[in-house]
Amino acid sequence: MSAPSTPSDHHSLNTLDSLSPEKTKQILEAALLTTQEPLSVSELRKLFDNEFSAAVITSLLQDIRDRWRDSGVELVTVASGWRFQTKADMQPYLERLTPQKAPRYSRAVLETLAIIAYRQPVTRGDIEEIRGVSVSSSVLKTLTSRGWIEEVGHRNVPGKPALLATTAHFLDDLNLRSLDELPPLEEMKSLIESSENQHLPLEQPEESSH
Amino acid sequence: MSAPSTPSDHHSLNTLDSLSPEKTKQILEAALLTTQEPLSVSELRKLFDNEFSAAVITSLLQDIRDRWRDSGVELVTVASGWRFQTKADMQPYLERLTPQKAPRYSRAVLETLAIIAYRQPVTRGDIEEIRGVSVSSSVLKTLTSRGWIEEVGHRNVPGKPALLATTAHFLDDLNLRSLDELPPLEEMKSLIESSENQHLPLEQPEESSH
Amino acid sequence: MNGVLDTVEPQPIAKICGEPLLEIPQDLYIPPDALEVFLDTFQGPLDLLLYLIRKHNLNILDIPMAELTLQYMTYVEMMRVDQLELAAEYLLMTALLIEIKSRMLLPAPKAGPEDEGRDPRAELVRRLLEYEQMKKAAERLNEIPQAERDFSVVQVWIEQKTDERLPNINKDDLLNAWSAILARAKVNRHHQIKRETLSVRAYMSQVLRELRGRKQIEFYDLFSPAATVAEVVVTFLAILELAKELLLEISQSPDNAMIYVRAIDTV
Repeated sequence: MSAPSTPSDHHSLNTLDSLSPEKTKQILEAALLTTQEPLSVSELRKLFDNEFSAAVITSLLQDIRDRWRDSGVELVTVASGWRFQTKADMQPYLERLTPQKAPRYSRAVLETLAIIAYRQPVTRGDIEEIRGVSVSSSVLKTLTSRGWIEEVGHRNVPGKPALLATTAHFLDDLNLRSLDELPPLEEMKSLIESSENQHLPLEQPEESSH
Repeated sequence: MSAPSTPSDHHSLNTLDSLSPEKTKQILEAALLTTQEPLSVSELRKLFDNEFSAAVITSLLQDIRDRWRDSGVELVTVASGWRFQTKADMQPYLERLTPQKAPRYSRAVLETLAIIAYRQPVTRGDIEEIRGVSVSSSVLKTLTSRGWIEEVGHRNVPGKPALLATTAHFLDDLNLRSLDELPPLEEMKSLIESSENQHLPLEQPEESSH
Repeated sequence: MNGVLDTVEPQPIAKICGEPLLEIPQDLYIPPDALEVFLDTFQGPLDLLLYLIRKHNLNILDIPMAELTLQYMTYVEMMRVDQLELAAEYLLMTALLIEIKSRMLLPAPKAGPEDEGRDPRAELVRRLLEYEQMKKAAERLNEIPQAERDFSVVQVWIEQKTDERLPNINKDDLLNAWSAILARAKVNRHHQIKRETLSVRAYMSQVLRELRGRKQIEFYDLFSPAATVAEVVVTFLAILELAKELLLEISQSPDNAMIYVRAIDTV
């Protein structure tokens, strides 16, 4: 938001004598505010003809992030780099400006996405095997047109089915820096044991193990 | 199946009483930062269900504008409303992020310029004679508006066609001190002569007579 | 969407004869009126089976196969009308359950060492667990803040400078342009000569027009003082051509002073 003058800067910016640290931050801020796609540090270095090291840029970005802390907008790092985005508490107000709501996905879409995200790369057949139902083309189209999944190759089996994987854009849209940041898969309660322990399956809760 | 509950669903919108001026400005700022199109005051009022008057919104916008004054981005009013935009001095840096292909002149422009440079002063008809095709007005306009050619007189023939020549600005832009520094046309002497000769159809006129 | 599985406040999954149906009946029987809701509630037969096992502690070993099969077959009949694919999937699941049941009832064959401990339910259980894990993962995924839905990405207008970038050229560009003209001129030379010849013919017409209605005209008067060298030459060529074609006659006074041009009246 506003650019209050910051206390003296610790960064050594001797490389570009003419650019004050404040001006450098202004340029970084302007670049990040104008681009919808996240910008990586190496892209941001181009702003200054690569005359600042990645460490200097990162340190300046952290300053900017701190400076924006009390605003409705925040500077975050996602898979493809740094970007400004609104904080969640702004969304209810902003929604009043745009009549059409953001997409909310059906269970079929979400389950398909989860399988692709956690099991990638997978074929459509793999997804059908796990869900036990056929995957409609519209489900895959929804995810492809959102830019969340893409074909990354073909499995070398008859029919050469396409292998699907999630994209960096998917991680960006979910504020994630890598797939490692996805929620860990839960261990499911065993089905065999619980059913083996039950003699009267439809009536007795688990506690009544003989 | 109903849409899943999402984080944003849990935010209850503050009633206006609890909206501090600071929060109100944050919301205005977030709205203006996320839309490239200018937002009119009446649109911005929708953010608060029209509960603030246009005067209040305008006054808050002026506060925001002042707060951004020292930044690389400014809040401006244009015909259709308010928008954030980069200041002109950011442009040289931002351009480095998206290096556009250097624009190039068409062959017609370059050839016309070459003829004017080497054969000046020439009429449009002369250029057409040498190039063998008509010269579009846009070609001459391109060169005139660039400040590279100008009319230096009129040939004393029917129609009084304008005589075109290159300017001092043309020499400056090509880092030349005088026209003598243009590449010599030794090997093109024959062409110049032949094109001159083509003005004067001395070559075997019999050939053409039936 | 997860309302059926984790309802805090139970919501009716259907209304049957005005009575809200809060839960899927434990006896597996689903009234025909609720079938559409039923089908929307579950993603497929795997999902339904998982629900029955988890929610009602249905023993996978003791699934009442005869009843289940009968009812699945009823659904299949009804679904055949417009959801043939889904009907097939339920049918497949029924077949799978019956197969498992029948293998459980048969005395276990003398198993080879690698078959030891193999349970006919194992594969189904593995699939159910994998599906359940992905189902949970999908729910967790949906809780992650999502661009557009839960936050907006900032994008500010870039004010373009008014002066557009102009092409730069250098001396060599001019030289190359000349080379191109040269190359083309050579190709086009024949064509250009023809053009010029036509212009000679145009001047021939012009000379004839000037002679029209006059007995004779002084040679020099055929040349405009404003004429370029080219025009002079073309006019001269036009006169010669006219003479050659016997359309006019050129004569000179005996003192070598004046040259006259006269149209030859063919009439």
